[in-house]
Amino acid sequence: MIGEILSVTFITGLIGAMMRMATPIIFAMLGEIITERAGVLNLGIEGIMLMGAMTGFLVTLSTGSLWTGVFAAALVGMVFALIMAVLVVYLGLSQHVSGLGITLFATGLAMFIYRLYFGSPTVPPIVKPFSRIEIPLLSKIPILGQGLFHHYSLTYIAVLLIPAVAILLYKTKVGLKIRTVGENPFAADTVGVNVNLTRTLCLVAGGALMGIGGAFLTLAHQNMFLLDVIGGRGWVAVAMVIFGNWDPVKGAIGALLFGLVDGLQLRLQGLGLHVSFDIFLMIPYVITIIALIGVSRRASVPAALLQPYRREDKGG
Amino acid sequence: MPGAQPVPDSTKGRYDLPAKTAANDTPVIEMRGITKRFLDNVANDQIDFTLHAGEICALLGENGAGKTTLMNVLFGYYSFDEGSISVRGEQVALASPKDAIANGIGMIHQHFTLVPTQTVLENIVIATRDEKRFFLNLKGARKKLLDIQKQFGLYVDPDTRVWTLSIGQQQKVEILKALYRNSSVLIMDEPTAVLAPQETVELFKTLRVLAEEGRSVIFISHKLHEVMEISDRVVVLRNGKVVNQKRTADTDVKELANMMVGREVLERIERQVVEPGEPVLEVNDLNVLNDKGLEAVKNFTLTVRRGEILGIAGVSGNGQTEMCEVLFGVRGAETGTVSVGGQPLRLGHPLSSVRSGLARIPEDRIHMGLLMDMTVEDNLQLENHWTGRFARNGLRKFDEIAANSQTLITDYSIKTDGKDAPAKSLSGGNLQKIILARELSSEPEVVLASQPTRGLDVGATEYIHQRMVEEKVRGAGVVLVSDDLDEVMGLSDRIIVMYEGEIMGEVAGSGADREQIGLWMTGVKS
Amino acid sequence: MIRIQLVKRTPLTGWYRVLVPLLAVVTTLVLSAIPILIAGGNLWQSYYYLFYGALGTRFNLLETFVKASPLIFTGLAVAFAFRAKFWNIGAEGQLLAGAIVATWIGMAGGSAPAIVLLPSIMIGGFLAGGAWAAVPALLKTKLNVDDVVSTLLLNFVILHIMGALLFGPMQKTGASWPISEEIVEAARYPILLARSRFHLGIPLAFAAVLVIWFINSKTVFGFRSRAVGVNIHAARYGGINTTSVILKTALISGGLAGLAGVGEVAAIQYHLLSDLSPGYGYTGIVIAMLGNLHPVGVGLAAIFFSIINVGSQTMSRMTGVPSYISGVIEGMALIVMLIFLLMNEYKVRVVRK
Amino acid sequence: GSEPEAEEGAFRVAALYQTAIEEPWDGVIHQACLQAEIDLGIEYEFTEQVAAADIEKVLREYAERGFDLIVGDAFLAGEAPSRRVAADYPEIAFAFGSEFGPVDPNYSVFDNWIHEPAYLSGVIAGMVTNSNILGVVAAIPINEVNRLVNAFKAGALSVNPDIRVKIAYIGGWFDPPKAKEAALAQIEAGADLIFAERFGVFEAARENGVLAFGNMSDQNSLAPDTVITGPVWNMYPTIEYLVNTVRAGAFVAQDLKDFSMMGKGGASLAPLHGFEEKAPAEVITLVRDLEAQIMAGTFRVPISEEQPISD
Ligand SMILES: Nc1ncnc2c1ncn2[C@@H]1O[C@H](COP(=O)(O)OP(=O)(O)OP(=O)(O)O)[C@@H](O)[C@H]1O
Ligand SMILES: Nc1ncnc2c1ncn2[C@@H]1O[C@H](COP(=O)(O)OP(=O)(O)OP(=O)(O)O)[C@@H](O)[C@H]1O
Ligand SMILES: [Mg+2]
Ligand SMILES: [Mg+2]
Repeated sequence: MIGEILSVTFITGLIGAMMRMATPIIFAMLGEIITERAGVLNLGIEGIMLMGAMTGFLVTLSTGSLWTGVFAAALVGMVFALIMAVLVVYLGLSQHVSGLGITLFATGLAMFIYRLYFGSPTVPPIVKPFSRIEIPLLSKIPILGQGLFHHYSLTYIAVLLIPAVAILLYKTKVGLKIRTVGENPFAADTVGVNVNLTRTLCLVAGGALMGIGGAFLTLAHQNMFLLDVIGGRGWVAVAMVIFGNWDPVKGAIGALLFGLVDGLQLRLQGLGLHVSFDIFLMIPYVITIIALIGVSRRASVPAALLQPYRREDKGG
Repeated sequence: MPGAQPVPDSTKGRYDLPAKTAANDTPVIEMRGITKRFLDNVANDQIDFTLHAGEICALLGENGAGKTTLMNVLFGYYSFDEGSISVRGEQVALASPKDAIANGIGMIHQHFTLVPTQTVLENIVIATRDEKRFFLNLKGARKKLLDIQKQFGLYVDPDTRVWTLSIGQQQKVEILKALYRNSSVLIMDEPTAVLAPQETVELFKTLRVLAEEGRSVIFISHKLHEVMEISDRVVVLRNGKVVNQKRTADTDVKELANMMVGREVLERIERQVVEPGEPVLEVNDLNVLNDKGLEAVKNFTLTVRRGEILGIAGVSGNGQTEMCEVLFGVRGAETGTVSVGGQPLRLGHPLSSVRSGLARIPEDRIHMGLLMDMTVEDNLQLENHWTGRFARNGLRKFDEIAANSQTLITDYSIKTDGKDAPAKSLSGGNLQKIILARELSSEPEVVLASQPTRGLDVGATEYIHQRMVEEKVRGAGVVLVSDDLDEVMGLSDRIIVMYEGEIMGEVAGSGADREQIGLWMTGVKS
Repeated sequence: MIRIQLVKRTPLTGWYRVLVPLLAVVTTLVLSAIPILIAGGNLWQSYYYLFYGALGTRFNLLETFVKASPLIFTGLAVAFAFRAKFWNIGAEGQLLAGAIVATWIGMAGGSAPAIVLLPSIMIGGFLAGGAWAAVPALLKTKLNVDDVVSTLLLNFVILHIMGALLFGPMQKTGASWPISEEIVEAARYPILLARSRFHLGIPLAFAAVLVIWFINSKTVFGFRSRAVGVNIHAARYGGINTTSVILKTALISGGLAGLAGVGEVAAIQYHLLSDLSPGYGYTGIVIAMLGNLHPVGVGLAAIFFSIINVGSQTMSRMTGVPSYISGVIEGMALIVMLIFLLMNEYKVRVVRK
Repeated sequence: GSEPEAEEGAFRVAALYQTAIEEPWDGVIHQACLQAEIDLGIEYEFTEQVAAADIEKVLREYAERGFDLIVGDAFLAGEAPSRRVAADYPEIAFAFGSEFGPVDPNYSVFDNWIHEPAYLSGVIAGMVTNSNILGVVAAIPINEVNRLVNAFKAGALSVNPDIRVKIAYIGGWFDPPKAKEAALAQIEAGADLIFAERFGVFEAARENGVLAFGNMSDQNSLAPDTVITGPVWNMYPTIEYLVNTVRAGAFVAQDLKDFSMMGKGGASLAPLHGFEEKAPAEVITLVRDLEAQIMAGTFRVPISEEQPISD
C-alpha cells in the first residue's frame, strides 16, 4: 500500500486533485479576504457561490458561451454582495445574521429558479464544460508537470489572483485604504476615505469572486448543476481566511492544504482500508483545526470587523 | 472668488503658504450660529466662532461643553442643524472630512486615528490624495516625510509599526499626518493630555513655527497653564454656548477656570501635613516585561506608608504603566513581591489585587476600568458583585445593590440619568467618579491612581485631587502616577522619578526642585 | 449623488413597537408576491395557505410549536454564547452531540422507568452538547484558536463521527442505512396533547427561556458572562475568571443545543439518523440575532420563524409553487424584519448632495 | 381561499421525497408518476426535499386532503412517520420505498431491485476491461447501493476472475465534484471502467477517455461516447399496478419487489446506443443471452447486501 502511495501517478494525481479541489475555495477565500479586510464578514458566501454556480450554468446553457456564464456568475455575485452592502454597510445591520439571511435567501432562490426553468427532467441538463489546458514545456516536468500545469483556465486564474490580491492589498493606495477601513474606519474617514463606499466596493469585488468560485464547479469541474454542489465549500473558505490570518498567500496555502487532504482521503478510500469512509471524510476538517492551533498565536483579525460605521454614533 | 485666498496647492509638495499679512483681515474660518443637536441634547447652541491666519486660538470648557462637537462640525465630520461655515470668506458645505481637507483644514482628534498594525509611513501616506497613481509610492513619501520631520523637528522612525510607539510618539505621528497634508488650519483636540512636559514643550515649538508661517491652530486643552502659554486668544464654552472670549494676554488661569465652571475653582489643593504611619504597600525587587517582551521595570523597590502621597513622575512609557499593571493584577512579573497591608499579592491574579485592600484607578479607564456598554450600577458592581453583601448562593441581591448604587451616586455626585443609564452616556469626569466610588467606598488601605486626571476638566480634576488628599488624611497610603509634573509636585509628600523602568531618584514633595526632577525624567543622573 | 443616512431617533415606544414587526410581516408578504407570481401561483390562495399551514388548524398550530421547540433551544444556545462574545457557530454540531448521547442512553435504557430515563437523556444530552462546545472554548481560551472557525469546522467533524457511529457500533442490527435502534418507550418524551406531536420538549423550551432569562438577569454568573462579553479586559481586571466564565458559558450554550438534539430524538424520530437536523443549529444563529440575544426575543423570533417555515411549505404544496420558495420567503422575512427593527432606533434620511 | 378540490372521481396521487428530485432514486418514482398522469389520467402532486422532522406533517396534510394513494421514500427518517400516518388513515393506500416489510391493511413497500442489470453491466465490464481494474463511485454503503455494487462485481468476476474493484463513497447523495475526484483517483489507480452510482463521474471518465456505466436511468445523453449502459429502474409498473388495484378496490398491503425486477419490466439494462456495434460481438451475445435467461426465470442473480470494500 505504501508503494501505491509513493507511486508517481499517485503523487501526480494527488497534486492535480489538490489544485482542482482548491480552486473554488481560493476564489471564494480571496473574495472573503478582500471583504473582511475592509471590515465586513460576508457569511452570504455559501449562498452567493450557489447562485453563481446556478447562474453560470443557466447562462452558459442558454448562450452556449462558457465565458458569458462565468461573467454572469460574477455579476450575480456582485448583485447579492450589493444587497449585503445595503444591509450591513448602509443600514449597519448585524453582519452575522445578514450574511446567513443572504445564504438562506440565495440558496432558496437558486433552486427555485432552477426548478422553474428546468422542471423535473429525467436526467439533469448539461453543458459542454471548460476543457483543461496543458501549458507547453512546464507540463512536461516529471511528476509535477501534469499535476500543476494541466488545468482549467479558471484554475490558472485563481492561482494568478493570489499574488494579484496580495499586491492590491499591500502595494497599492487602494489596498492601504481598504486595510485602514477595516482596521480603523474612523481614521480612514478623517483622511477623506469614503468608508462606506470602500466597504461596498470590496463586498462587490468579493461577491464577484465568490460567484466565479461557484461557477467553476458547474462549468469546469462539472458540467451540471445539482442542489448541493457547493457542499460547504463556502464555509471552508471562511475558515481558510482565518487560517491564513487574512493574508491571501497564507489563505491560499490553507486552501491548497485542504484540497490536498480532500484529494488524499478519496484516494485512500480506494486502497481498501477497513475504516469507515466517514473517518476519511472527516480528515480535512480535523487537519484544518489542528493547523489552526499552530497559526492562532499571532492571529490578527481586522480590528473593525463586524462593526458598522456610523459617524455620529457615540461609543460604538 | 475675489479676495479669498487660494487653497494651498498640496500637489506642489512644498510648504510655503500665503504670507502672513496683517492687513488681510478676512478670517480663515468663520462659523456663524452653529447649532448641533443629538436627539434632544443640544451640544452646540448658536455658536459663533472665527479664526484668523497665524492665530493660535484655545477652546476651553468643561467636559461635555461641546468643544469636540464644534470641531467635528468644522471638520465636516458631523452634520449640523443650523448655521453656516465660511472658509477664507467663502461659504462652504462641509459634508465630510474630505471637503474640510480640501479646504485646508486638518484635525488631530481627541482619540487617535492611527492604525496600530500599520507602519508610521503607511499611516501617513494614506492621508494624501495628491498623486493619481495606483501603486503606493512609499519611497517618495518617505523622502517628503523626512523633509517635514527635519523642518519641524518631529522625529519618528517611518518604518516602525504604530503599536510599538509610546503615546507621545503616536501623537507626533498624528501631527505629522496633518502637516504632511499641508493643512493651513490645524485643529488639535487635547493634544497634550497624553504628553510629557518635554514633549509638550516640543509641540509648542512646532505650533509656534506653524503660526509664524501663517497657519492657524485651534487648541483644546484642560491644562490652563498651557493655554496661557501657547494661545493668542481663548474662547470658552459652557453647556454648548460661547460664554466668553478674550485675548490671552488679558486674562489669567483663575479667571479662565471660573469662566468655564461658573464658580470659584481651587487652582491648587492645600497641602495637608499628616504624620506618616506604618508601611502599607511594599514592592520588592520587581522586574517586569512589557508586551514586546522587553524589560520594562527593573529592580523596582518601593515602600509607601499610611498617610502619605507618593508621587511617581516620569515621561510616559518608562515602565509606569507596566508597574501599575502588575499591582493591578493584570500583568505578571518576572521576579519580585508586592504586599498590601502586610498581605502578599498573587501577581498576575486580578482577584488577589481586588481583595487586597488596594484601590485601583487605571490609566486606561475606558478599556480596562469600565464596561462602557453596561450601566452605571453594573460598573459600580464590577469588583464586588460576588461578595456576601451583594449576592447569596449565586443570586444577586438587587435591593442591596440598588441602595448601594444610589448612595454612591449621591456621595460622589456622579452626574447621570440614574443608576441604569449606560456608562457610555457619561462624561469623562463622571466616568472617573464611577471608578473612584467603586474603589474608595470600601476604605482601601492603599490607593494606586494612574493618570487619574488625564483628559478631565478643571472641576473634575479639582474633585479628584481633593479625594486623594482625603484618602491620605484618612490614613491610606496613596500612590499617584502621572505625566503631569504640576500635578505630582502639587500633591505629593514624596516624589520618585522613573526612567527606563528604574527609579532615578527621590525627593521630598514640598520644595522639590523642578529642574532636578526634569533632568531625572530625561535620564540624567546627578 | 444621493446618500442614505441613518439618524438616531428617540426609541419608539408602546404601540409602535408592536406595529413595526407587523409592518415587517406585511412587507414580507408583499415581496413574496414576486416569486409566487413568477411561478404562476395564485396570490391570495398563497397567502391564505401560508397562514393556514402554520395556524389554520389545531394540528397545524401545534406543528408550528413542534418546529419552534428545537429552534428555541438552538436560538438560546447561540444567544447565550454570543452574549459573552463566544462566537458559537457550532450549535448544529452540539445538537448532534446531544442527540447521539441521548440515543445511546435511550437505547441502553432497558426496563428503567421513565422517571429515571427522561432526566437521564436530558442530562446526558445536555452534557454531551456542552462537552462538544467546551472543545472550541478550550481551544479559544488556552490556545487562542478563533472560535468562529473551530465551532464551524467541528460541525462537520461530528457529522462524520455520527456517520461512523451509525455505520458502526450504533447501527440498527440488520439495517444498512445510517440509523440506530429505536430508543425504549420510557425514554420518549410524552405527547402532551392527543392527536398531535405536541411533546414535552415544547414546554421545556419555554422553560429554558425563563431559566436563561433568570440566569442572565438575576445571577452572579449572568453578570459575569455579560461583563466578559462587553469588555473582556475590564472583566478580567475586575477579578472575574474570564476563562472559567467562557467555559461555563460554552457548557450551557452547548447544553441547550444538545437539548434540541434530545428533543428531536426523544419526541420526533425515536432514533438517531444522519439527517436528524435540517440545519436547526444554523437557523439558531439567525433566531438569536433576530431576538436581539434576549431569551424572550429568542422565543418570539423562533415562533415567528416557525410560522414562516411551516406556512410557506404548506403554501408551496397547495399552490404548486416549487418548495424552495420557503427558503426564499424565510430569507426575505429575516432581512425585512431586521430592517424594520432597525427603525425602532433610527430613521432613514435621504440626503441629496 | 379554499382548497383546490379535484374534479369528481379523479384519482389523486401524492408523493413525498426526502431529497430533491434530481436524486435518481426519487427521480425514478417522480418520472413514473408523471407518466401515470398521462397514461392513467391520475392527478399528481409532490413535495421534494422534506426534512426528517417535517415528514409527518407533510404526510398528514396529504392524508387529510384525501388523496387516494400516497407514495414516496421511507428510508431512514420516513419509516416511522409514514407507517404511523398510514395506520391513522386505513382508507388511503400508502406505498413507500423501504428496506422493511409491508403492514396490513394499507402500507405497501417497494425498492429498486436492479441488481440484475447491474450484474449484466458487470459482465460487460469484466469482458471489456483491459486493465482488469474497475472503479465504483457510490453514495453511501446502504443495502440499495451495496446490492448494485456487489452484483456489478459478481457479474464482472463471473467472466473474468482477475478483476479488482476499487470503491469510493462520497458520503452523500449529491457532491459531483467529489464524485469526479474519486473517479479520477480510480482512473489514476488503473481503472478503465467505472460504475457511476452517483452523478459526477462521467466528466472524469470523458476527460480521460475511460468508459463508464450510469445508474437508475438511461444516462447516455450525459456523455454519449463515455456511457456504455447501466442498470435502469422503472417504477411505472409498480405505480400502474398500485393505481389499478386501488381503483378496483383490490389494494392489499404487500412487498412490491417483483414489480421492480426485470421480469415485470421494472428493471432493465439501459440501451447500449453506440456500443451495440462497437463492443465485441461475443459480449453482446453473452449479455443478451443472460438477459433472456433472467427474463425466463432460469437464471437468478445472487443478492448480496454486504458492504463491499476496495480490492
Ligand atoms: N456622537 C454623539 N452622540 C450623542 N451625543 C454626543 C455625541 N457626541 C457628543 N455628544 C454629546 O454632546 C455633548 C458635547 O460633547 P463634546 O464631546 O463636544 O464635549 P467636549 O467639550 O469635547 O468634552 P471633553 O472635554 O470631555 O472632550 C455631550 O453632552 C456629549 O455627551
Ligand atoms: N470575583 C470574585 N472576587 C473575589 N472572590 C470571589 C470572586 N468570585 C468568587 N469569589 C470567591 O470564591 C468563592 C466561590 O465563588 P463562586 O463559586 O461563585 O465562583 P465561581 O462560580 O467558581 O466563579 P469563577 O467563574 O471565578 O470560577 C466565593 O464565595 C467568593 O468568596
Ligand atoms: Mg472633547
Ligand atoms: Mg471559581
